[in-house]
Amino acid sequence: MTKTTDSQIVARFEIEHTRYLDEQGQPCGELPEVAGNADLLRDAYRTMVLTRRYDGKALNLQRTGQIGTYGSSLGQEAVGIGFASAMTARDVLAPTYREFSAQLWRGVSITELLLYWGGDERGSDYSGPREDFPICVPIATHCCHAVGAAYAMKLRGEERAVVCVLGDGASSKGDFYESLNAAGVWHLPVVFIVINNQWAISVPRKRQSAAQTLAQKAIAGGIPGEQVDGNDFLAVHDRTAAALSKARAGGGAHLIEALTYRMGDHTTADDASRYRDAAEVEAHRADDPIARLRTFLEGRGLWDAQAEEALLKDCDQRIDKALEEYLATPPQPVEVLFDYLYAELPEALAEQRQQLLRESGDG
Amino acid sequence: MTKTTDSQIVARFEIEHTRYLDEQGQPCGELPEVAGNADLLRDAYRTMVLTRRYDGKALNLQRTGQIGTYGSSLGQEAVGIGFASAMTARDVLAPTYREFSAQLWRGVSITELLLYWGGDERGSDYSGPREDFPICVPIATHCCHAVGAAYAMKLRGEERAVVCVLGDGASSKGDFYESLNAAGVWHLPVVFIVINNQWAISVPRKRQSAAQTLAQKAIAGGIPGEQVDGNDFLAVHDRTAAALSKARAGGGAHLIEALTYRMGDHTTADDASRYRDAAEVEAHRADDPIARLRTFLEGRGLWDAQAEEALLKDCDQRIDKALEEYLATPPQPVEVLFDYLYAELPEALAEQRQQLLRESGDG
Amino acid sequence: MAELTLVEAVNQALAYEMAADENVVVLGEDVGVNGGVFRATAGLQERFGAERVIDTPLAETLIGGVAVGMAAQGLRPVAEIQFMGFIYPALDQMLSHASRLRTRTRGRLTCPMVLRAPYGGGIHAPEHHSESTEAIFAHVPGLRVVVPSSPSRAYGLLLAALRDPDPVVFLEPKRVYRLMKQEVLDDGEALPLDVCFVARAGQDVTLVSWGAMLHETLEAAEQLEAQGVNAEVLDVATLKPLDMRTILDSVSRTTRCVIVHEAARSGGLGAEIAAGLAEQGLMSLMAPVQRVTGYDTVIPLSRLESHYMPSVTRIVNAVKRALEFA
Amino acid sequence: MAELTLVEAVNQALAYEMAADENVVVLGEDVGVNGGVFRATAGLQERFGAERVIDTPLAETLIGGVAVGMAAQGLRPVAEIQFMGFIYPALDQMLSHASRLRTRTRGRLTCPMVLRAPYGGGIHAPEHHSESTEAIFAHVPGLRVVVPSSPSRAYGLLLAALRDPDPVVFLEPKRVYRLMKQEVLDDGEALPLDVCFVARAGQDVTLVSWGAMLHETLEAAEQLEAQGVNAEVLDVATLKPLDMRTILDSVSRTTRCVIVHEAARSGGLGAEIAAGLAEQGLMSLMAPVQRVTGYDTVIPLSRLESHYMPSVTRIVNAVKRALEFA
Ligand SMILES: Cc1ncc(C[n+]2csc(CCOP(=O)(O)OP(=O)(O)O)c2C)c(N)n1
Ligand SMILES: Cc1ncc(C[n+]2csc(CCOP(=O)(O)OP(=O)(O)O)c2C)c(N)n1
Ligand SMILES: [Mg+2]
Ligand SMILES: [Mg+2]
Repeated sequence: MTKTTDSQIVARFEIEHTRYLDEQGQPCGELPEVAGNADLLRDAYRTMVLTRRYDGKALNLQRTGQIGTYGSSLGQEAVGIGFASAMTARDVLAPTYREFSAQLWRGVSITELLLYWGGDERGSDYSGPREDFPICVPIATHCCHAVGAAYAMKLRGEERAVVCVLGDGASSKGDFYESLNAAGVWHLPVVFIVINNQWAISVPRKRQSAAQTLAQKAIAGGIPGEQVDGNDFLAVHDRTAAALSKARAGGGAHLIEALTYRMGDHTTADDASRYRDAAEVEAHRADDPIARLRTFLEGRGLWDAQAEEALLKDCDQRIDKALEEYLATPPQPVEVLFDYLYAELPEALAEQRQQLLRESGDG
Repeated sequence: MTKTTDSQIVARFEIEHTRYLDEQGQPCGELPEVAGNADLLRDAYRTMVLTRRYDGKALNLQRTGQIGTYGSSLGQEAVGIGFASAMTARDVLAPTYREFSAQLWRGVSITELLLYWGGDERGSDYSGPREDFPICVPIATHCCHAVGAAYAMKLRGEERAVVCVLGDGASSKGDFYESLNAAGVWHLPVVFIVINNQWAISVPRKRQSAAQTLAQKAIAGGIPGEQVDGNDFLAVHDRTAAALSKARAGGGAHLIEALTYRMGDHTTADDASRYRDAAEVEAHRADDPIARLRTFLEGRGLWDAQAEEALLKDCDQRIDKALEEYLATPPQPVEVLFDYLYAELPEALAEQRQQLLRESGDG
Repeated sequence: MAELTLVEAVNQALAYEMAADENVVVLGEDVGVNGGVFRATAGLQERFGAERVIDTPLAETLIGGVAVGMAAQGLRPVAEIQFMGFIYPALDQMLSHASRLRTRTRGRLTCPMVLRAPYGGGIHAPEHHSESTEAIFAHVPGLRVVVPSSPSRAYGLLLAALRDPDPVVFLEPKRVYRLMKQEVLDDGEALPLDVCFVARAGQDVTLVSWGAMLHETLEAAEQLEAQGVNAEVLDVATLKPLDMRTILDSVSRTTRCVIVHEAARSGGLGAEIAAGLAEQGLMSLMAPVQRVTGYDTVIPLSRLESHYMPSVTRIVNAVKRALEFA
Repeated sequence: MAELTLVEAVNQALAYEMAADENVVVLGEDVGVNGGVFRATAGLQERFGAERVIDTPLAETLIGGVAVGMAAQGLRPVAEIQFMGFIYPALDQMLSHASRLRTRTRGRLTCPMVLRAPYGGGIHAPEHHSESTEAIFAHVPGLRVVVPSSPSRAYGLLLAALRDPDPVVFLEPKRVYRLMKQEVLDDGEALPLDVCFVARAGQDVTLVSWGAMLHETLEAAEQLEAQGVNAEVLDVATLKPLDMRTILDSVSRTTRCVIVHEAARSGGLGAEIAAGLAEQGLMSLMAPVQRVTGYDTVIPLSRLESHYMPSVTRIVNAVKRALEFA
């Protein structure tokens, strides 16, 4: 494929990758502003640890049949807490099923998470972030919601933004692309975080797309895209904060690909040993986002073994309390099937509702 | 949005634009091989002119109620003939509604085109290119078909490729992106031609996407993308030929954005004066793809007024003959509604078919 | 009071509600400067601005999903799909999200959106431009599906849809867009949703239809009247939830029922109506229910289209068979 | 002869046909090394190679559309959608293309593809994993919709689907995937499409069902037998085109009919069956038709799921009502 003549370059693009802390938690250059915010760093660390403790607990609860199918976020904690801590309460999150770290940070309660994964819709009636979207299971469909919500914010002249989180697998779906394109052309306050954890169930990143990076998907939508080390809390936070400030200030949409690794099975219904090498997983074990941040905090005198001990105790107490609350939650009345279907139950359904009440006794 | 530290560029991309003949039909540099192929150039020119004559005729037929809604390709003839002439008979075309130039080149008859636009399914039973896809009306859905067909070719080890043609509007649709991505990851022999005629009905190019070029959509799929001057037959042909040779030889997918202009209304159901300036259209009138090629041919002594006169006469004769054939085509029997629904009519439908035969008399 | 076509009535309802409620926004392909390919949104962008009357990129999944996101954030989006044949990419959003947002979040988030689309055949349109797949949407719990049959119904029902706190799929019979004119007072009065309208009172047989086919059905009723048959004609109007009560009441008086729709027969909404009769009206039925519908075939291109569409004669003949049954 | 579960029978049919016809290819998310999230394609990639057992990117529109393109080029693609709740993006391809390619081109191009998906509730799955929207596909002219209810039906019907020259949507009741084992001879013998099977002969009442619900229905029939009621149970198997003839024959003998499905009631396939009875079987019906179905609600998360699903008791009660009707 050689070319003979008159051609010119009409567009050029670059994808940047950012990290501030290396695998050992050592600064690899000048640090961002957030590195100086001790309170935030400690809070972030605490929620990352809480996430991981909760995660382990949830896996156990699934094994003992107390909740349903469950997907761990082991190894991805820095991404969720990184971007969530860059959001304001008035920003809106559009999450998928693996972002409970971010949900916890934003005030979704552990009890609510357990209710949801335990098969109870009340788990999506968040007492905390009332305007956040519920967990989106049909992959990438929520990208369009994020765009719509961001449109509403822009229309009303609000200084808010939407964060839409999705996976490497999700980045192959048309909904994602249509959303990127619309976010670009409408110049909306929305930031897409693509959590590239290298696997979409059994499909490895390289069989998901021939694109060298997932950040470059943004180019198709005419918006900036960049990569961050997703196991570096500082990098995720800093780049998201920058993207969000820009977005809230009318600077338009942005995409961040966060490189991380799914340490666990896809969900409890999955057995990753069928399709991936234990060695690959082991190789990633050394690069732990929580350990990285802890080393950094300890180096700055912001954390120590005592603090850790107290934290673990506190986490476990919170989790146990939430579990109790979860288990003590009285069942929903069966007619609730009808009661949130429409604002008011249409007359045509009144009889079915009666029938349900009659027959749920028969069951 | 300033960045502080440790970042590196992990990917770079460029979009190239190619043209060989300027608006005046003058070479603007070294010419490609096809410029030396007098027979091909003359054939291409002839089919471009035939397309335009047919186009004018079809508009008239629509006005007099002899065919239905119709979309002209005025001003885009170099794109269709450019890429079609780079295809072999064994390649497969997946066209939309505005690619009759390419269809004519590939052997779809004028009668067939008239039948289709006149509301008769037999118009899609091409006597010529038996494996080409029929015209695809639901925008961008055919991109997936092109990928599937290319997969089949690759699986069977055939040296063939698929050309999938779509518009600037279509480039916003998820189907297109999912197809690009799959074509990339499966390394398939498929070339996407995005005909950027600047308008998708009333939506101008810049409100379709914030992407600086449509060629860069390819980057999201990890395949090469480039731009050509779509009014330069030499550029379209040359770049498509290169992409197709590469594809047939196992080099994978490619995207070409052809820049041109939709001179007419979107279709006969449209009135473009409602949404675009006459001045804009006028400004494009000077840059006519047919005139450009003719000037070039004349300059090389390959064409003259006499040849033109003969050609026009020949075109009109062919069109008139096709029109006669079209008008003389006997109607389909009503039961044809059922006869191509399944390979064999399921028993469950036998009675409905009978009913149709009974009732179509009642009318 | 102006004489309006159905498409003008749609336009008037949109304009009324956009003026009354600043949360109403209109989005879709070509809805802006162009005013929609059928002119349903003509003049709206001029009057309410490009921020509230939004040309979208060519992407129907997006259109459905963006509307869901807007609605969750308190806007009242009215999304247009250019033709029903292109609505399917938006189905996922309507089924998986719009219809469920309230249920899933126990009322925390809601989805007050309208998805409008011109639908149906009979205008000799190109391939894929004549779809009537209302039954697909009518199967989805949590949705409303509404079909107007005349300018005044379009005005009143669309206003009701725009004010409804839940998602509505509003299907406009494009063959009727300019078929007739009616005086439509621009008074902002909505018509009730969830009820069938009696389009013509009668006692010998109940004809049930909606949208464009209501006109063939009414004409059939006229022809039958001349032959001494007094038909009641019901305009279903809200296809989901279905007001089976009104249909059953009518059939309990007339004892015979013919259902008319242009969608393919199997699994069309006519099936649900006939099923309702078989379940709850069996004892009043003196003759088999009949469906006069499109065939279970792909709707053909224009040349054969008229053979596919239910005709007045087909309806009249079906009624005669119903009446002759003993 | 091996004792197989339903999902193993699916696997066996796929393996048989892939060995017999090199044009058969399998594609979908995680169908390769992983063998599908339910193991329906386990071992196929090892045996037939990654070129014929294809992991796709996560994109359901693509999966549907790629299969159409492959089929048009002479392959026989078997596309898997991981769960029916994610099938909607592929509907456009099935409705606008797969079902019409033959009609549109007057037979020049055809679409011999199978779209497989696990479907239905009852396994306490996460949100969006329990869908039964077979009626949507059963409304589409030109498609076949097939649902097996047991391992042997799965083997025979899937082979038939794989060999069918037209597109088939093959919905596998995932609650039955491992519910039972049957001896299934790997003899490549297909079962007939387009016909209902008599799952149990009887004379007092006709019960009509398919897929997972057939098992509740059969159990209800057992219970009824103990109470002196002899029920005939039909397994619809091919939902489109619908073998109304067999259902009518049965009801003409039993005079009573109860239809059981887990999909939402309104516009479910039960409506079409009831409509067929109201049209063609009215005079044999001695009692109103009854539908025992999911409610017209969103299928709830696991905690309330059992209240949504038709139970044996609900079926038995419905049959009693049908029998008591006089
Ligand atoms: C539209 C759709 N298709 C398929 C699925 C089934 N599914 C659930 S998660 C998943 C993989 C997602 O991978 P990725 O986006 O990388 O997210 P991750 O699980 O790695 O966090 C699939 C295929 C789904 N939920 N939605
Ligand atoms: C999925 C879908 N949505 C909408 C339409 C209606 N429609 C037909 S052509 C068109 C614009 C297409 O623009 P473009 O892709 O640029 O092609 P062009 O008409 O310029 O050749 C639209 C919106 C359609 N055919 N299919
Ligand atoms: Mg992933
Ligand atoms: Mg265009």
